[in-house]
Amino acid sequence: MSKLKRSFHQPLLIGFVLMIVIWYVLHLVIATRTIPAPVETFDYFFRHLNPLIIHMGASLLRVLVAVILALLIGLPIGIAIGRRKVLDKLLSPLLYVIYPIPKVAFLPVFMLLFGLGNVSKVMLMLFIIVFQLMLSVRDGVKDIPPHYFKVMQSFSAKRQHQYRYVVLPAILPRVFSSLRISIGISLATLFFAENYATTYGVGYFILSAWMKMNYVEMFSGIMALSLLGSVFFGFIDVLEKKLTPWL
Amino acid sequence: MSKLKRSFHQPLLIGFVLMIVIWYVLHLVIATRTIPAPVETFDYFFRHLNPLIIHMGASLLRVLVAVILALLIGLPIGIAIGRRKVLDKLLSPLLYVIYPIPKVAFLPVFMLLFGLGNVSKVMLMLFIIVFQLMLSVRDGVKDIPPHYFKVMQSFSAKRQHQYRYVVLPAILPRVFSSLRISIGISLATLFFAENYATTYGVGYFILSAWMKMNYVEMFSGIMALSLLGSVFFGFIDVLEKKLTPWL
Amino acid sequence: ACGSNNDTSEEENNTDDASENLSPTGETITIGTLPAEGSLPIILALEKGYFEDLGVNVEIKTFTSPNDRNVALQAGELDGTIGDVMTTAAFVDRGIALKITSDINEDFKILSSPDSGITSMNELAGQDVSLVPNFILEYIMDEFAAEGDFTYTIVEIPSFAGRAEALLENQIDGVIFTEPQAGLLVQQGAHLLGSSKEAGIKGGTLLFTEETITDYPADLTAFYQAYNQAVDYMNKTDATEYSDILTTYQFPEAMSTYLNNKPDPYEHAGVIDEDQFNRIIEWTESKGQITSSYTYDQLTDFSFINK
Amino acid sequence: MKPFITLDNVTYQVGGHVIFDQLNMTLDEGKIYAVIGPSGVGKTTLLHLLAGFIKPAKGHMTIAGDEIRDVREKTSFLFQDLGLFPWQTAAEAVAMPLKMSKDRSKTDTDETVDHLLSSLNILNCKNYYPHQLSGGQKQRVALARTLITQPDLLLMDEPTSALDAMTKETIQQLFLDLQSERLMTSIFVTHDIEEAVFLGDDIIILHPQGHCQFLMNKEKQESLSRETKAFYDQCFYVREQLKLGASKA
Amino acid sequence: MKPFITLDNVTYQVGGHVIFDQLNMTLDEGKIYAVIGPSGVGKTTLLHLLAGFIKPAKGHMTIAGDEIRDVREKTSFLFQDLGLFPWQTAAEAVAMPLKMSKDRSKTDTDETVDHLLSSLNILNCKNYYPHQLSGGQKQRVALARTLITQPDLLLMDEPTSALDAMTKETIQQLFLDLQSERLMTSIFVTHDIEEAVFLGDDIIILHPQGHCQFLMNKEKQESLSRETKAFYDQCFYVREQLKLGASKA
Ligand SMILES: Nc1ncnc2c1ncn2[C@@H]1O[C@H](COP(=O)(O)OP(=O)(O)OP(=O)(O)O)[C@@H](O)[C@H]1O
Ligand SMILES: Nc1ncnc2c1ncn2[C@@H]1O[C@H](COP(=O)(O)OP(=O)(O)OP(=O)(O)O)[C@@H](O)[C@H]1O
Ligand SMILES: [Mg+2]
Ligand SMILES: [Mg+2]
Repeated sequence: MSKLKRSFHQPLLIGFVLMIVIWYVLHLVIATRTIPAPVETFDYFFRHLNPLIIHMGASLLRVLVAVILALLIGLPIGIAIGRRKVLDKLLSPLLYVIYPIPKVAFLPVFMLLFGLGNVSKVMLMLFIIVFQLMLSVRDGVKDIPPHYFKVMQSFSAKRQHQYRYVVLPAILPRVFSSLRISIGISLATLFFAENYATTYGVGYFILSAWMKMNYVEMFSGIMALSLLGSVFFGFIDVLEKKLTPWL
Repeated sequence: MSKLKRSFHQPLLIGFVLMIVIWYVLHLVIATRTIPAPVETFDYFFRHLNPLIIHMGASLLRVLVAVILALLIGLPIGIAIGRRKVLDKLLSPLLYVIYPIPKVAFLPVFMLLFGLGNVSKVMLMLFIIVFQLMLSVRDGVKDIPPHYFKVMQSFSAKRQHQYRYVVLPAILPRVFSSLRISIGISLATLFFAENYATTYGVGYFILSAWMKMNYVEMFSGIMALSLLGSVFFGFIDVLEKKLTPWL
Repeated sequence: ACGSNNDTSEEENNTDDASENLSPTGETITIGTLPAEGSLPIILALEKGYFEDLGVNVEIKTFTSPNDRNVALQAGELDGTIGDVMTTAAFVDRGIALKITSDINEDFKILSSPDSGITSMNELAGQDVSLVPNFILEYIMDEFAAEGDFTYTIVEIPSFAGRAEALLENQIDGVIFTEPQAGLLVQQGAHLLGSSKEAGIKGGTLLFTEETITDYPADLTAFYQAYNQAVDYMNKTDATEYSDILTTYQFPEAMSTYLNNKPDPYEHAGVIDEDQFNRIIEWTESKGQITSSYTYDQLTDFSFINK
Repeated sequence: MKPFITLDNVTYQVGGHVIFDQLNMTLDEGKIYAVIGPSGVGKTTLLHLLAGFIKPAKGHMTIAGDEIRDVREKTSFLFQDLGLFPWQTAAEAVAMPLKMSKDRSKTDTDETVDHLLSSLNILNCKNYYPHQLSGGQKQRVALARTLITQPDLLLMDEPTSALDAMTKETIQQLFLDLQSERLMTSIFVTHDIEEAVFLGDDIIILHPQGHCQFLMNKEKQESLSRETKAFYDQCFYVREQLKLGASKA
Repeated sequence: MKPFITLDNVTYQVGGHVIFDQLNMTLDEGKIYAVIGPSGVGKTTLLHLLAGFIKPAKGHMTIAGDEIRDVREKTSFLFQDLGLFPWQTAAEAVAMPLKMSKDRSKTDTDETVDHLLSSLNILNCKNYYPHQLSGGQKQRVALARTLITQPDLLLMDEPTSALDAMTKETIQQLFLDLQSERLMTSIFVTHDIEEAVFLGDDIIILHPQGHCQFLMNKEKQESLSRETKAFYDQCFYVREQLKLGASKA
């Protein structure tokens, strides 16, 4: 556990220190009110730690639910498309057509179908990340050396065994990679998902600070978001190390 | 060329037909003004083909420039991080911290630095996609069997040769895969990049239709965007087939 | 006298008196607009060439949300914009020197959702009203609430379309919108409960940076001349005649109809009276948007419209 | 002995390159066949045809009377390039076919695996991933994975190419033991003429242009000892036949 | 002959497993060394140490008087698992070392490549990607890639394991021709005792626990013919030594 902890916290620290350095340099060089000083922001951050933690919790939950749902939906569909030529021929073009559509434009539809509450926010995020996940998983499955399937065929392996012994382990590194991207996107998406009918969430916090033109507040929100992201990413790095021991 | 053309147009057609079917079903089932009938939208689309083509052209150019810049920046940095342990230790955490930040929140800084014109729009898109590209490329480079580098080492290959003969071809499929994602994201991002100080671009078109609550117009904009996306994707598919003949 | 004053357009307003002996510099003045009724005179003055005729070089940057406009203003990309008193105060409070130079033609409507059964303002008591807090929308709603002595719940939905759809789908009870959206919503079954104009609430303004005001006074005077010409043009002309301009600036088609059926005419650029101004400033301060109070003189300069 | 496998006018080509042109062959049940021939002649391809991985362009192939349509459950295959998965340790790789085929208890599976690994002398590597194994260890892991189930047809593509002389002999013996325990037909490719003579009941020489020659392995029928003159005479004979084929081509 | 390579008390271990414990060795310039030994004993590891891919935990290693610090430019290596890149055709793979080392003209490069491919009898596969090549063809492509430059030290890990007897002999001859043309020292691993005896000036037997034994290959000094009794006697002798080592372990 302590080893696990170490490998987890140290890079986080490096990331933050570097970010603060860059931030400070930008603050000095650009010298605009829209980039407040790091110290000032930290001060604000720690003085408002309490509400911020609640905001982070709310966002964390939303992102977590969206990501888990995206995995549950995107993984099997992506795998199916990658494995079966027919599905690839049919669904890949559909994905290509749907993928670039800005899902935010469907906010009205989401609101209509899922109300104004958490469901519609989660669904919005889900819709934003799930197609990306499908595409990555599909590409990952297509990259598996065909030879591996021949080996499984030689054991007359049933479909589920092919998935269990080849497809899943083979795409695992890819899944982690695209999980990082999905999480990054969903966190950035909070900015849109949490901008209606809620008063909780880091996205809301940043947005309302932005509208109030309170940049110190906005940057402490952004810090909170980064913190959330790094924790997610750190967790995924650890998980990846654990689950792909052969690499 | 005719073979090239065939492999290109057919799936596009499938994608569109499927999309229209789904759209029609949603239109019928949800029965809301916010999802207009496909026929009606097509009618509008073709009647307004002329302005739409100009909007598409403007967006195409912006996305193209952003994607090319993202490649020029993200590819070398991603490769460097993937190859050099020190850089990985230093920059990966920074990426983790920066990646989830909603770049749209920095619009003031972008406007300040790059004005209201195309430069700031392209920079915004660039900033949104470049980190994702770096992360994917990094992951791709890390996935290259270490054995390949030993082979190159056995030839006392210089750094540039390692890149030329191993790294680039090895990550090519990944680069295509994440190029698709980048393009998807930048197209969706047009929605935010083209909502100030411009009257051209599909993003602007959709957004202004949205504000006018003209859903037929909005959906024809979305159709234009999808069309743009599919053309991009189809092009990438063809390019991928050409450039990775060993797969 | 203005050297380049060779206009042969609308005679009636050809008040060539321009007390200053300065002529417009012709430097580009960048103005931010929103697809709202208040921007129309500026857009028409540009498109009809009134600015050019008077030798003022106006460039319009269109924004789809007030937020983006604010961002551009902070980035120093705009010399002036349409906005409101509280926005001006908030900017000044954050160290960006601006002044209100006139009002704008603007009318906010309070609407209730089709199935809510709410047909009068007071029925909004205790109901969910969607608006963007801290700005003019909340102020106007607060004024109505104070008038009717009721309270309401805010459901924050910044996106125009999100708010509109939430209303039409009865997910919220009330909403506050300007034209042209308000008219569209009424067409679709929303109930009209009140209008800021009728209630005499005025918060919308045109504002310019301090720099523009000191450096280009003649340009601003000419700007308002052209603005008023455009208002006259609008009052005289059937909107269908300039519908292509409306389309270019992404106004919905219903805008023409609205303009033609509008009971009262558009007004020349005018002032925000001091009383109204102070009420808004007080409200803004109570919302924590500004840290200190500002006086009428600090934030306004109506000298350019007093021809 | 009854015929187990028949090839009837089998034609196969890949990338415009005809590998077999009207190949005919009958193989008996329970026998061991050694396939030898120059590199690139199509030995691997022949095995893949028999396994059902690829389909002939023309002609018919039957195993136990049934047309080969798909991969048979009772055929086991050892790939020339092994096909070990980077994510499976030696023990996991060998246990996989057992886990897939039936519900054995875990301890039963573990015991069977351990037993086979130790007869192949690689029990000490059981928890190694492929990249931690030496070439010969990898080959033995792949071999164990092929042998762990009880097939009636065993197809092996150069099963001992990466093994030293001593290990090779151990494994040849293990193979002969298995062959006598189980009723199975085995076909293996080898480049080692002595191995072909030592193990094969019949030797199939594949010549270029898909011409194929059967040699009854007299030596094998008489004695299993490598130490006789007859054994080396037979090796010499096979060698001559190979050379002859090459020079004719 | 002067010493070219020296190993001085070299210790190497991987994953807690000691492979060499204080190994000492001196190899002369211009000679051919054959390394044999049981699977997993550390033959590949020894070659990797000599190539400079891995560093010993203790001890010193020099080549031509210089401590081995990194991979030397004039060392060529053939990997046991070949290490062909899926994205290079045979011709591209073989041309790569030439393209990297100097600015030859394209036609010059192409000619050199074609010539080598045809002496290895794989010119017909020059535009094939690895997955289109048979096992032995792949091995020959990798071999060609190793031989195309002009090294002073050639390290080859089982260069002929996937080749049939005839092809193997062709390549052995090619190798001897190259060796006499160039002044180079060659060390190769093989499981084929006859190959070791035929090619090696000296034979190095690696025994378990990293114990290593040098055999002067008398036969090689006397005659190159495989057809003599002395040749087979020598093979038999090497075999006995191998067995002895295995039984002692
Ligand atoms: N996809 C392909 N495209 C073109 N030619 C191919 C393809 N696959 C295999 N071949 C060719 O088919 C021939 C037979 O290959 P095969 O692997 O069966 O040979 P082999 O007898 O097993 O040789 P080895 O002893 O070297 O393993 C080879 O010449 C090879 O180049
Ligand atoms: N990363 C590793 N972790 C643990 N053990 C390893 C690792 N890499 C190699 N080994 C062990 O080192 C030993 C020597 O391996 P090496 O590849 O040198 O053997 P070899 O003599 O070439 O065998 P072969 O003839 O089978 O190729 C083997 O027993 C192998 O299991
Ligand atoms: Mg083969
Ligand atoms: Mg080895």
